[in-house]
Amino acid sequence: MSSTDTSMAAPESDQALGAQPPAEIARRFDEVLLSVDEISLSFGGVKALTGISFDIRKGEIRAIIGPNGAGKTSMLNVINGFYHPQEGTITYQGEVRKQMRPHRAAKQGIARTFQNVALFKGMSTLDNIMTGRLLKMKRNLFWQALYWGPNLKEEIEHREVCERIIDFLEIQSIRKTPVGRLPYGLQKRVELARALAMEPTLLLLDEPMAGMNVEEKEDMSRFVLDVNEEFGTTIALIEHDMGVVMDISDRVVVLDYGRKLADGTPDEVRGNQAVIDAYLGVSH
Amino acid sequence: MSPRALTAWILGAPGVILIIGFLFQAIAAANSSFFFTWGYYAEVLIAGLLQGVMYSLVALGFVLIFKASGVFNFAQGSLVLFAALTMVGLMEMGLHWVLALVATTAVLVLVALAVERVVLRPLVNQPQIILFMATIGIFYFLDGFGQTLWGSDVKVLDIGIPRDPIFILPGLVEGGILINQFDLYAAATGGILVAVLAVFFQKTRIGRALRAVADDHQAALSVGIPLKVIWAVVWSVAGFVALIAGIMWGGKLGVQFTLALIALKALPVLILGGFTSIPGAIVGGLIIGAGEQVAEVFLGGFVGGAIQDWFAYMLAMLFLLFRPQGLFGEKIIERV
Amino acid sequence: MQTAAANTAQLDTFPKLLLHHARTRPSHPAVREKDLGIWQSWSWQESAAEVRALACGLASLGFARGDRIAIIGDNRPRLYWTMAAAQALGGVPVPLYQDSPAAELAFVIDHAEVRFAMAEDQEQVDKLLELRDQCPKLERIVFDDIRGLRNYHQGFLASFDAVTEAGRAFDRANPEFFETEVTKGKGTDTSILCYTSGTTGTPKGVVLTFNNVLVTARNAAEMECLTDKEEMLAYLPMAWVGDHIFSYAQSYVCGFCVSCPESGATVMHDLRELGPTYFFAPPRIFENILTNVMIRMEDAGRLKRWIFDSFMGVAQRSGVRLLNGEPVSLGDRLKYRLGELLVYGPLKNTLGLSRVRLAYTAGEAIGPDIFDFYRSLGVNLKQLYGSTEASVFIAIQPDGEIFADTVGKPAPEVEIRVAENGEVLFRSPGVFQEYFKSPEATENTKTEDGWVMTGDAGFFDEHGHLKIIDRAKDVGKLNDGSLFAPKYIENKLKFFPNIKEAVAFGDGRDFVCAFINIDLGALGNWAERRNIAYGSYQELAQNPEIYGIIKSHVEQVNKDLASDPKLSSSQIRRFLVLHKELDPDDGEMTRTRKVRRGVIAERYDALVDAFYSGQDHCRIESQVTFEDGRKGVLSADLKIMDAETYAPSARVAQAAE
Amino acid sequence: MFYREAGQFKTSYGADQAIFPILQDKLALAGIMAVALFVAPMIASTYWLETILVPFLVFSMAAIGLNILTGYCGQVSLGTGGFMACGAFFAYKLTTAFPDLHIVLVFLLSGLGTAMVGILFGIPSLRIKGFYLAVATLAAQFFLIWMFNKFGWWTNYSASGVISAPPRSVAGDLFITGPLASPIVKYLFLVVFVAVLALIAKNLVRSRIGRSWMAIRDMDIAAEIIGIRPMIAKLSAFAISSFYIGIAGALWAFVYTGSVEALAFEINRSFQVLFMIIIGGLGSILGSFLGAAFIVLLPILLNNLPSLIGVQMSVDLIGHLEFMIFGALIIFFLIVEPHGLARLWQIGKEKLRLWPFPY
Repeated sequence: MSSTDTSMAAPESDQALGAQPPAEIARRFDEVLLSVDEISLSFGGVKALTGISFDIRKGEIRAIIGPNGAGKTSMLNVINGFYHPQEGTITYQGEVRKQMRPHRAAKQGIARTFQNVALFKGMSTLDNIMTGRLLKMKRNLFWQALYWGPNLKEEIEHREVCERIIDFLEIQSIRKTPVGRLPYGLQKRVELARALAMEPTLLLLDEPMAGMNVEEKEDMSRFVLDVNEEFGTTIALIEHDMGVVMDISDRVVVLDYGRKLADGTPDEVRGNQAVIDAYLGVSH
Repeated sequence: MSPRALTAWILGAPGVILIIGFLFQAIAAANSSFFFTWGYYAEVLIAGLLQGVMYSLVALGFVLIFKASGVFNFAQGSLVLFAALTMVGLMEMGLHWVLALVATTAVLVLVALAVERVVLRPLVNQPQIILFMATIGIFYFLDGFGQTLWGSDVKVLDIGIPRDPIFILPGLVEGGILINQFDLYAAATGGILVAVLAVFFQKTRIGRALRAVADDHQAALSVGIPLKVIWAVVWSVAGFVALIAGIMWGGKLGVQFTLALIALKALPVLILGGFTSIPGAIVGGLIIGAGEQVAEVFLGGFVGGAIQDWFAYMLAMLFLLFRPQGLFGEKIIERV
Repeated sequence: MQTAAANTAQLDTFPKLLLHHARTRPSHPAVREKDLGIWQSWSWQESAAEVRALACGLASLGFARGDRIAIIGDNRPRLYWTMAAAQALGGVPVPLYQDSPAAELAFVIDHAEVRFAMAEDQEQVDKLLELRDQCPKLERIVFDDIRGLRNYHQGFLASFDAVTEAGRAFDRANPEFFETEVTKGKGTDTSILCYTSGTTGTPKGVVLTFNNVLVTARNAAEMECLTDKEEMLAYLPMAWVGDHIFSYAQSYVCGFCVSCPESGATVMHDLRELGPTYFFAPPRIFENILTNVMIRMEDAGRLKRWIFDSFMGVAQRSGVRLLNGEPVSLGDRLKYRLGELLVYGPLKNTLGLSRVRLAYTAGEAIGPDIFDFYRSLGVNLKQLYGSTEASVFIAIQPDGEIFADTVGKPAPEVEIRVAENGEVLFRSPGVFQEYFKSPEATENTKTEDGWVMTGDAGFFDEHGHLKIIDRAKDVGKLNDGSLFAPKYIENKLKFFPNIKEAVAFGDGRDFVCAFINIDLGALGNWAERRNIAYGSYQELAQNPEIYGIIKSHVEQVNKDLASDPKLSSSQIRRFLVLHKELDPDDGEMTRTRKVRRGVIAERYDALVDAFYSGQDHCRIESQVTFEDGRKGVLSADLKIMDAETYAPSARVAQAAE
Repeated sequence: MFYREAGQFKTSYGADQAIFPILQDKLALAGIMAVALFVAPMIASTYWLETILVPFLVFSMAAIGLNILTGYCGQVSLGTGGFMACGAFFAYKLTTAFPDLHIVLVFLLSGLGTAMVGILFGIPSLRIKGFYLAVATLAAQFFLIWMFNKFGWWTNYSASGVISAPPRSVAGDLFITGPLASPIVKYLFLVVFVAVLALIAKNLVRSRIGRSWMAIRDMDIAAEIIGIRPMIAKLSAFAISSFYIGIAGALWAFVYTGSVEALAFEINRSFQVLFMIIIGGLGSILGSFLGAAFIVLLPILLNNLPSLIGVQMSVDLIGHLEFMIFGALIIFFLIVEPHGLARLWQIGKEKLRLWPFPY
């Protein structure tokens, strides 16, 4: 992490150029962005989630961890409206909701990536990222058919946004490559780019570092932190690599067999006996 | 099928038939031009069901191939035509029908081997739509090939099945119910065929491998039978089923190029019954056959007739809107 | 020809030229940068506005006449503007090598008494923060790219945008300020402080005035008839004087557009897109491109290979002659035309060289094969000889007089003479003022009457062309008294695509020996095609088959040397292939990739001893620096091989002239 | 080999997003258009115009339509023939009911009408996928043909069930339908009309709506999660696809054949168009043209081949052989390049751009 050097000689503050409020030493988050209350979900009698409650606060990086089959992905699916829980409520930005289609969630600023990359294989990197802008594009069919004029202007506006994201995630060289041809690590990055293009309030990342080597994981961790820092995006992520989770997340919720085991800062979770027990036998 | 579902079918099917009957009776009461008697209704229904068995025969070929290889085999129809043409051709050359049957089966095995070698193997791992298109290619090829070999005149295929209509249950309904004997034989043959297939799938090693392959290609490989063998076998079996269907349909309509198009009739049966279910093909066939016949006879008049052309499709489509996985398909839980 | 028009006496500084272009060709593109997927362009007018805002911003931060501003980063329009903005205020830009570690930067920043620094991004800012303790005079750091710097809250840090913002406000408050400051500038003012990396010792700051840079740049531009239509790709380090002349000075003199690539990694791709008309590259880049072409062609189909090979043959026969305007038979002309359609045209196009009107190479000797390859394709590649102390141009090959082994005739207004000891001296309007704060060094290099010692040994050949053989101080003697010019030998070795670097030893010895670095690109590909597995450079380097190949190259060089009476005793008797690549990070090369012979001789003295004590292998341990800055130890057992030498003869074929 | 791209750099996103960003491609297209507009009418015989060029253009239009649905949005349809019939009969009813309506407007309106029908039959796509959907679209095919065949109203109670296009002109006496229409005028009208509509299709597929179709095609779940509404995307694809197919049907009946009965649009027509997009290339406007050209030319070639090589055959036999060869060629093509002619073209172009390098 880029910690600023505090041993620096005190600057003369004659000019306020580039001066910003002093950095907070510890990150604190108060405003709740999303909370789930007593969520239960089952498929034909098989319980996937049982009475789960926790919250995600604005601006934080929230990790959801747990052994395989703990219900982590189901939890994300519930949050972005893909699964409909039988019981419980979800409060997002102060609004209580019960049922929602995923595209509604997208409209409200929830974006996500998938455990197994879910890119549009027949399209280029740029087009994939542009799909993330679809919700923000407004020109009607007539202008689209004409293409030139207002529609082109709109295309270019959004292209610029996408280009900044491409620049941000350092994928310039694959801009026009069909995503099907990219190696796995890059596909994950393109998927993150597509989610970022939606300018989400809440970003859900489902195992963003699965199947990556150490170097790629470092890159991805840096990007996740940068996204959180540069855009102030709230991030909820599922990850198996405990090292990464402990390093980058502000708070961690632990699930096991569809139930919540623990919830707290990485340090608190690390010391929790229930968590240690759950992970015993799970080799890492 | 679970016992509960079975009960539902046993009670439900006659229930639906009765309800429709009462509905018609009510219409007939209100509208003098609408003709309805229960005997007539039963006659139409039975004719439809027997017709349905014939549909099932063709649908069966589709299901076999789809189950084992995921290929939507559009060529099944032309396989039926080709089989019938070959059979007739051989019989015209003087062969007894049993010998002709055996020889035609051999020819169809050759076709199956050729299809596997020339078409399927080079296209392995291609998307389904491509394989589907390839079977349309086979459709055209076989269509042309069969007619090039045997000519395109309408031919009579007669292996001695009696065709006289008979009347049954004269005591129950006035005048009895008219049934085409040929259809009865055809239905019986269909029944036997299904039984044979069931034994084949349950008892033989290759049959079990075929079932395994339907679930999972990897699993099939672990059974120890190469995929290409499985494909050749399943296409051969489908060819044999096509031959039986060809004999039946050919016997009924005469052998001519329109025979290839009866495959189109089997399609709604498929979507109704599910692409992968053999019982689905049978039940679907019966529903489509009966529904189509009843609709044509009793309702067709309202809209100018000949609604057989599309009724089956509409029925299947409407059905799908409520049950997208078909009658016997599993409900799919989508995962991400 | 617009260039001459700009040459009025009033336009004696870059800021004045900038304002002149903004007036005379306001919408003509001045600078471009591949960024966010397209070539973002700024016209001269827009450029001038940016420079104006930046200058005012810097002034509002307290940047004053005579101050120096360090510039560090990749080639970016904003960094070029910083040069002009500083000059507009009467300040002096000090461009620095972007890949230098903080320690190296600290020396220069401290020595040049830099008050301001313009850094490209977080990486450079971090370095500057690290060295700030050692450079008390460094007051302000401005950065271009804010990425990752949002949480840097030190008051002395400011973003480029914030500075120009403040500058615009300042400009509104003091509308006369900028013009007044620009008018104050004179041709005799210092224009730039260029630190030479120096093959030995600490870097020296070369002071150049506007007159030095402008007159030299202008003379060369006039000689080559450059116009404002040229396209130039600025991809070489900004701290190098060549980039300053080609991408900055000549652009301002002629008014042509300079384009900056997206990143170091995309230069070749950007080159292809841009298709420059005016191009400079050091020999190693031309060499890399050629190696690349050959490697890619290896994988082509039979027919394509045949077409390529046969037309390259045609090009070899007649391409250079056509370019030189020599007579060529009609048949060959037609064949060459066909070749242009089928091979040369597409080839130049995929390389991005199809629009090149003028290309220079300099800095080191270029292999005659490589040189002729480009010329035979129809690329007007020329050699030039220059130095920081001369504001680059000393000698240029004039059109129609191109030879692979000379560096041409004196550039306009340049006088050259060769001293008795063989050292080349020159005098020109571009001669530098002094070494900053090093009067002693200045005295040692520049005579009272303005002659500058280049430190290179050379002579004029029969055509009146200058031929450089080596650094004067490196030219030594073998024990039998004959001449030993290590670089000359090394260059001959390096002309083989399989050899990346070579270091020759022999001064004060009985015979010549050499270290070789193989080219991993070329030989790695060779190994792959022969299914030779290798895990690392070290492993491939010690492969016996590789040794065989290198041996044949060494012997080829020996044959060549045998033909030259002066150098025939310099034939290489023994050689070895080094287990690691020579690396600037280990101090074995300069940042401009020249070998530091002294350092190498010291580090690998065991190997040198082994040469002369007749051993046939030697164990060596050496320290290496990895890319992330960690250090490690590499050890290896190196094989030493003897090479065939030849009797002196004049018979061996020389390249046809 | 012919590409000289060095120096063709883009300084704006507009230029970067052009349909043909490379100058040489632009020139080639201009050349093709010039030949189509000026050279072809001068040198092509009536036979060429009437049996090759005109049907080629009409089929191209239908193929573009189906490609939008199947190639871009991933919804397999076997109902193309039915939708073409819609266009034809709608156009017939419109011209006969409103004789003053301009013929181009008639075509566009019948396209719109077909789009409505398309939406109706697209509704099942919201619930069912893949082959189930393909079979369900057959319902449209059979139902529509039956309807046009069965009800005399559609043919204005013509005894034979055949509709004949009344004479209409684009402007002045430039008749494109009816007995007065000259092949050249028909051809030129079609070139312009199809080119404009193809351009619109290209614009659509590279805009927002096109990207939402492709997203649905490639991964519908992910598409929904980034905010695409499957219903809108799928139904709009059905609508626009049917719009093009409907116009193609109207052109078929009015400009190409002049008179037509419902049976001309039976299931084989659906397959024919499907072949075009598969062989031409799914998800490619260019592929639609290439596929149409291939399928139009192939039978003509097969028909003429025996006489060309001097073999006498009965018409029947030629017909059967044609079927066989056609089928075999389809399979051959699928094996050689499952992504169609458009992909072959793309690969060839890539090779030319890299020439003399292999990669």
